[in-house]
Amino acid sequence: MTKRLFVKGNEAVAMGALEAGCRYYFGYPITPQSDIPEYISREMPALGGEFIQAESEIASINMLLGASACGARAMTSSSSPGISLKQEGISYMAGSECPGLIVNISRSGPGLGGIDASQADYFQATKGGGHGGYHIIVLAPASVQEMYDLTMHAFDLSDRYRVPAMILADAVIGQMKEALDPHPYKAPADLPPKDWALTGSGTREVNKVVKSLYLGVGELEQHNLKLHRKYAQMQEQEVRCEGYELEDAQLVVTAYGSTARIAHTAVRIARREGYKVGLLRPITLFPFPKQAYRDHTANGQKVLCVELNTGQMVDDVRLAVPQAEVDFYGRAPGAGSLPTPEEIFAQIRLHCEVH
Amino acid sequence: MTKRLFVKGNEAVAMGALEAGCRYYFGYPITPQSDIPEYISREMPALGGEFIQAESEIASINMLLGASACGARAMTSSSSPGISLKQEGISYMAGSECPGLIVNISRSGPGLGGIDASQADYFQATKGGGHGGYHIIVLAPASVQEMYDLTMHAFDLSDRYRVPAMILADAVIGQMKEALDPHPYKAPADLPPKDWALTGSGTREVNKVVKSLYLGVGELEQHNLKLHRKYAQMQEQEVRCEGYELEDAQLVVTAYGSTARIAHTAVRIARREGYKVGLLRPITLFPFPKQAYRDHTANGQKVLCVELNTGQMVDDVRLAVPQAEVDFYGRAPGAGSLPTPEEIFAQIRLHCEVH
Amino acid sequence: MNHDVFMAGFGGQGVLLIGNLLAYATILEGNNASYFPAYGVEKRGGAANCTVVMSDGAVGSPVVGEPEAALLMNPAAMEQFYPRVRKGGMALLNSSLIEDDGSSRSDLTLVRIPANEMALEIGDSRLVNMVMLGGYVEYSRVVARDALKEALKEVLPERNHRFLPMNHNALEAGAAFVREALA
Amino acid sequence: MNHDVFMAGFGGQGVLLIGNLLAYATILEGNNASYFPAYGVEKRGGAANCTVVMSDGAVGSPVVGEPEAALLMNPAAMEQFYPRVRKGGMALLNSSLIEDDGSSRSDLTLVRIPANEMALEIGDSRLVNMVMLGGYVEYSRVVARDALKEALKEVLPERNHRFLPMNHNALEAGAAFVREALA
Amino acid sequence: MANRIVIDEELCKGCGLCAVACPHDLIEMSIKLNKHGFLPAVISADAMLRCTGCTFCAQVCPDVAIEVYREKKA
Amino acid sequence: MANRIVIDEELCKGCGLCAVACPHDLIEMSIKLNKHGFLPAVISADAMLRCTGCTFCAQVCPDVAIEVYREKKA
Amino acid sequence: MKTEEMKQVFARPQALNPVQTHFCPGCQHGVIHRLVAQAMDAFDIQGQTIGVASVGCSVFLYGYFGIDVIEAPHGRAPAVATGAKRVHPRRPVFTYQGDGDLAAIGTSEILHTANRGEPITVIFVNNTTYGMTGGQMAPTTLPSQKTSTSPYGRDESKDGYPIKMTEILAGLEGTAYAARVAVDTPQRVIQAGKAIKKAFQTQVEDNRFAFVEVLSTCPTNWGMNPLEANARVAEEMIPYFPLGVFKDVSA
Amino acid sequence: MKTEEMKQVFARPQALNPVQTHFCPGCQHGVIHRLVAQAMDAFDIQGQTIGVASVGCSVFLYGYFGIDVIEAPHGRAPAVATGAKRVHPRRPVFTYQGDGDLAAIGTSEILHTANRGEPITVIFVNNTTYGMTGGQMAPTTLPSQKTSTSPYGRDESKDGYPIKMTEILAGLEGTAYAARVAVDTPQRVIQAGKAIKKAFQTQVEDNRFAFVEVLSTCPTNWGMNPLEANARVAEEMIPYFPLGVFKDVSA
Ligand SMILES: Cc1ncc(C[n+]2csc(CCOP(=O)(O)OP(=O)(O)O)c2C)c(N)n1
Ligand SMILES: Cc1ncc(C[n+]2csc(CCOP(=O)(O)OP(=O)(O)O)c2C)c(N)n1
Ligand code: SF4
Ligand code: SF4
Ligand code: SF4
Ligand code: SF4
Ligand code: SF4
Ligand code: SF4
Ligand SMILES: [Mg+2]
Ligand SMILES: [Mg+2]
Repeated sequence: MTKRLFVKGNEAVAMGALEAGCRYYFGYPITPQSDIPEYISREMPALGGEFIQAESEIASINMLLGASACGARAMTSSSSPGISLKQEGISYMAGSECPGLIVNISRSGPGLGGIDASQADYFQATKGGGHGGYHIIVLAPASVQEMYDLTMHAFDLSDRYRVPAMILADAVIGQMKEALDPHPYKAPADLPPKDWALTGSGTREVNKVVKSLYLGVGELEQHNLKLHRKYAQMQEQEVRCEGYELEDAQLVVTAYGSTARIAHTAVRIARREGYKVGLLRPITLFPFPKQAYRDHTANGQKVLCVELNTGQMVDDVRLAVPQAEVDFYGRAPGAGSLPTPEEIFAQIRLHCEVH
Repeated sequence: MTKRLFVKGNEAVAMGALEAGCRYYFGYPITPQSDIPEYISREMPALGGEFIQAESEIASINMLLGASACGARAMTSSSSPGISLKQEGISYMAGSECPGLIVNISRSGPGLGGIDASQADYFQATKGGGHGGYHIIVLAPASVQEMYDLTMHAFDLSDRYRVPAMILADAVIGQMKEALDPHPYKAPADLPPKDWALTGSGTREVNKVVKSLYLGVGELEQHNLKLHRKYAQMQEQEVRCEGYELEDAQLVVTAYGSTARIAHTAVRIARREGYKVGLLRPITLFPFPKQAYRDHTANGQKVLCVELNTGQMVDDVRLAVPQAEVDFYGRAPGAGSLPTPEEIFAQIRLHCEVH
Repeated sequence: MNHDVFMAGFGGQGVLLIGNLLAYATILEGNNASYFPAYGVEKRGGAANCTVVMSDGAVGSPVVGEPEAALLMNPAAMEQFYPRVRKGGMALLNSSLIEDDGSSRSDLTLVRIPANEMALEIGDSRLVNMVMLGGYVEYSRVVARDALKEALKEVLPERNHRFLPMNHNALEAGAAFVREALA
Repeated sequence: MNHDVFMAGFGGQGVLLIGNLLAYATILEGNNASYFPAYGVEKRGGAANCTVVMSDGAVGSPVVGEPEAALLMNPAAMEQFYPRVRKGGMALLNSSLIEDDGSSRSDLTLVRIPANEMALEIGDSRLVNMVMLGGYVEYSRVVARDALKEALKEVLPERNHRFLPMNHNALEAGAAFVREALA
Repeated sequence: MANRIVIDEELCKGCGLCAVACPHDLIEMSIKLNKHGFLPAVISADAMLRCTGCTFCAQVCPDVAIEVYREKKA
Repeated sequence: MANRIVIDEELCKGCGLCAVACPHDLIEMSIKLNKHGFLPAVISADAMLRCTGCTFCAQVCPDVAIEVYREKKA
Repeated sequence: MKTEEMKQVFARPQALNPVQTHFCPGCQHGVIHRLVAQAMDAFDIQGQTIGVASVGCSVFLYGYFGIDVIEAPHGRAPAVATGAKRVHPRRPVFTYQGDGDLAAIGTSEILHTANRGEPITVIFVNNTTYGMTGGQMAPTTLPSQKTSTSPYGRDESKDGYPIKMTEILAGLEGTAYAARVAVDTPQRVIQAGKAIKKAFQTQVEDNRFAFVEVLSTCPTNWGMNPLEANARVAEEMIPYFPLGVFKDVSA
Repeated sequence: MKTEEMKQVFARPQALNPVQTHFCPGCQHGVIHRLVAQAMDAFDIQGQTIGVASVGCSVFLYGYFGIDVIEAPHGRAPAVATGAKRVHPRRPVFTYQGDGDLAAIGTSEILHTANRGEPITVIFVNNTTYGMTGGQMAPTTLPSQKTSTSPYGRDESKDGYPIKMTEILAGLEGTAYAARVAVDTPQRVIQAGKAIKKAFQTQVEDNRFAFVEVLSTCPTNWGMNPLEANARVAEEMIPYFPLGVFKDVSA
């Protein structure tokens, strides 16, 4: 067994990325994610890769596009305002089917807001904050270990589908330290070769083009339908979530990332007090684990969705299970608005008693 | 009666804005909206206002922020990729409660995509494409006249709530020409004074600050809750939609903007053929006319949502009426994918027969 | 009153201008009309087409899948759009450039008009579009030719008003041709 | 085993370091722990606090509303966080700086430890944090002091290993003080 | 001198830049539309005799529609 | 000469820049923490007598903690 | 005499596909494309080169050059090229950008890419307007020039001054070669060809950043015929945008 | 002698609120704030001035100056200021920006604002690092300087060269005044005060664009005490970033 390390969530992302063979990092400083570029700037030279501190978030995402188009595993990371600036670039990457990893260690907004944790970028991440109706893969780690594991997984998914992937975490998961088992990366045997990637046309007959412009009648529609078929396929094959104490639960608490961690303790408290409550934690936010909600509300269970925002994922829950009673408990993000386990437990009690 | 003019949708936006007293325009060229800056660059000098062709979309939105913070009616316009670039700025405007008009004459994507009409920016517009979980007012004109009228209305709403407003149209509504009754602007008598606007502190004791940074414990949460109270108030007071042949309709077709125009003809055809079908057209996309859907599906009516995308507004419809049967017909945007009335009529027939 | 017409041709043939004129004239007569152009990324040359929808009520869709009438000004337009004309509708073909005799369809009113030759005869090859428009209006009666002439006056810059008579002649010639063809 | 502790003080008092140490030591012993710091925009000075949650199972929330134990190192921390300690829990107050005698609550175990004086006595005023940590571990028994020492060796850069004995002394002194206080 | 230019009339867009560039004024614009609707550049057999093969016409042609040949030196 | 500087000990963050800037080395750092936890700059009464009122200390003070006074010219 | 028996002294370059472009008649994007292709031929690098297309009338690069191409978002070609170059440090990478693209929205990217000394070649086509979107005012639009968004002529006091990118970039330490050329006369075309070749050489042989600004026409949006447009280059553009090599560290 | 009876020769400026700043000990943002306040006092414009804060350690402008303030997104202060100035053409408007803000993410905005000759004043604080976010490499970071993202020292060959904004902006026609100053000695502070005053004068009296770069310290992120940090300005920064007035059209 390799030694368990004790590292920050942000560092785990960086370690996972390097372990997964990412050799190109492009980023711009912003709290609370700067540990990622800092870690990578230290480690990358020895690995022979490239670390560029770009002049802006926009330059970063476009460097990523360029590196990705050339077939490299590459990444960028930022936090909410910086991610907003990348929306055009993300849309281009989605449109030109460039894989690549975008990390959002989300902070509170809108605007400059604050540097505390927030889950208010859920819509932006999952619905396509950029123009054009694309989607990207969105993974929501809830532990330092998952920061590492899901970063690797994100590269695999992204390469497999040629769809950009995002790690969506926040200041809690990014700044906390926990044990990490840094197991080695194994590439899935069935990853398709990147035969579309640019290398200089060499002696090939046909030059390779990475682009998102489609002007001929019907071309762009077909292209969009192709993208949407990939999304549907991911919905079939790539959904991940985790359950805790769900077997006999009458109330299903649901939350992702940092709030899932907090809710986990709240459920533990509630179980101790005899409440029949469990936790359903989506790990993939896009594709969204709709079926799991259907399964766990099939017998009239109620759902309580907890978010560190004013209500975003709850829409996807409601769309997944329109027949179920779905309630919401949220805190608008900002300094001091992280809910405590006790607070969520109080909500659980309320929902178990009232309903 | 003033003379009916025959103008482009884009020009009507420009005319409406100038008529509503907008004297500051900041923008960057992009098809299919460049008629707006072109019109304004011709007319503004005589009105003593300022037209700036900025170096980028990002500069434009930030000039808008600056002008708005100083109390001016001001605007920017662009199309999808350019609107993506403005997301950080829009989030800042939302966070610092700066009113102002953003026009999106949307085109097909993702990425560079094409210049044909698209409704695939619905999520971006209504859910907050930028970070931080804010909302902006989103109005969806469906005629040249509405391009004029709703532009004026957008300024009023934006000033009233100190929430940025967007006109969300597309290449169809922007490029088509129709009759326009250019009635004069009347400011609502009860518009609140802009006493928050910066003027140079003068002899005031306290300086005025327009900002979105809130670091104290609880401050940002309170600020966010305040913003959400405004959204709730708009939901109460500012919802607009239009019905057509809804009285005895058993199938409610719903669509906004360009597709609503097309659906209108489809419904006319269907009525001619004896189908009991009507059209519900949201005019405000945020706030969304939830109640209208509830009212018109109260007796088991079915809904068919038509969009020039792969399904966005339909989510809001489903969230509004979870008990109703809501179907979707969409075309992925691109050259040649604008649906025809005949095509939508075929869908209507299908839904009336099958269900 | 509900009418719609589709027009297509080369970039330089003035298709967009007559679409504009028709819609504007309709409005001048107190009815409603929409004009919707197809526009491309290319600035010069290429294809041009537009749709005009006219109604005494509200204009619904500014685009139509199967137009009631079509003005087709060159072979490319013919090939692409002729099949889409509504059953029972009407097609006006510029026979100066379109060799296809339209016989593939018998379910519509077909008029083949040698618009280029007629235009040249009137005095300017650029009047092809006016000839075609005159013909369409004669067929559809959707607007009075006087409304078209008024619209033309408003649309043309003052300095070009000396060309008005020639344009009127083209409208009339087109109308006369169609009148005769349908007689 | 499920424990959680909250620590707060001045920026310079080494609160974050002992939080790290405690969590790391827990992990070295094969259990799980999370360390969650509060971090501000200011680089120097200001307040610092962190939460450590320890468990032999999965660590749930890295934040706690009502910590089981609190290490409060200055008056500001006392004022803000003393009321939040869980009923039946424990508070370790640095009595060198905190005048408040903690008598406002009788529902928890309270130890007042003159950590600054003790640290100076051991030889370095900066050892306050180690004194406090030693005390907490003695109370909670959540990790062995040896694990702490091992963790410390890993955390301190090689060149500072000469300070290890002093740190050990501080841990032991804190532990002894609490042992006595609770005896 | 036996030099020669070859104008690809279907590539030519009739801009006339070559005609202006030719130091000997050898190129004219056709009065017959090509299949793209342009009036292409042409050179008469007569004019060709005076061509120096200087390549100026080809240098300025935006559509790379002109090739230039010179007599091989013996 | 009777010139005078006034150091606001609560604004001072003890950076020491003033001490370095004073051409006559008149300013020292206190050994007593102020309420923000800094060791502020101080000037002894003795040193004050040698102050030229040149304002150098104040010029470089990042915290604008120093005021300088000169004797009014008669 | 048959051409086969003659010596071809001017031929379509290898790297330029034998297809008709979508450019308007007389648009000098065509000449500049040819010169770029010729430079690739000169170093026999067509098979290795990666082109980065920008958004503007030259967006269809991939249709005209027989090379691999990435289409960059508007203004971001230098950043995209940076990503590509870092992955393929031994492949020649170039961007081809208009003045709207490079000197307006892409200001930051070009400046920092040059400043990093990124070993790429940048071809900058300055036609004093936004060609593709219909002739709006560009950062390079000349004083008093009328465009669709400066209908009364560019007013320097409010719209700013035509920006001289070559001069700015020549001032950066990362830039190894910076030149401004025109293609309005055969002689200048030949000069321009040399500069473009040199800009590729700077990358291929010296592994450094090179920049060539080419003054170009947009007859369509200038409202001129190709000959008038071409004449304007010498009459109005060159006086404001002086030609020359502004930096050449190898010189 | 009581101070009341004396002549005060150095006082806190009127426009500077009597509060403690959040700046680290020895951070020269404090000195620069004071000089800006003094310039406002000099023209008696505190009551009219609109300040535009940037994102960086100086974001809390509104807490320190007794003036109206807009907080701009990172790098966009010049664009925000442009919007404000067009609305209030007779109000003095200034931005206060760090080197990360102005010379990295905000490159395009500052360049085009200067180029437009926007009549605002820009105070640019160059401390060769991103102070607020914890000392990452900035575009102005010196060769070989170690930062949290250049742990082995800035490598010009990959990271680029420290960028000289004053020189670049001085080259633009829109710029009326451009100077670089330092505040590491009393004499230079006085010089810097004059430059900042002149930069306000350029706006207030000549209605033109003015720019002052101030070399400043970041002891915290440089890992130095305030005195070492201050010494580094003369030892390392000034040799690379020469002081002086690079442009003054009124001169
Ligand atoms: C983000 C974004 N903004 C604007 C546009 C619209 N647009 C397309 S091309 C272009 C500019 C073209 O001008 P230039 O770069 O000078 O190239 P030219 O066509 O003149 O060769 C613009 C603004 C876009 N596609 N994306
Ligand atoms: C879009 C965006 N990107 C990044 C950040 C994070 N950020 C905050 S301040 C700052 C830079 C500060 O450096 P500088 O401008 O040099 O100012 P200093 O703190 O050194 O005075 C950065 C990158 C942000 N707030 N917004
Ligand atoms: S090669 Fe020279 S001489 Fe011959 S046609 Fe061309 S320009 Fe004229
Ligand atoms: S320059 Fe080329 S395109 Fe223009 S006329 Fe001559 S051959 Fe034709
Ligand atoms: S005013 Fe001059 S002499 Fe007096 S203390 Fe300050 S620096 Fe020294
Ligand atoms: S310069 Fe100012 S802050 Fe620094 S020690 Fe002197 S008085 Fe204190
Ligand atoms: S619009 Fe202008 S730049 Fe574009 S192809 Fe035509 S002439 Fe060339
Ligand atoms: S971090 Fe640096 S720039 Fe920021 S306040 Fe501290 S010393 Fe000043
Ligand atoms: Mg251009
Ligand atoms: Mg800085």
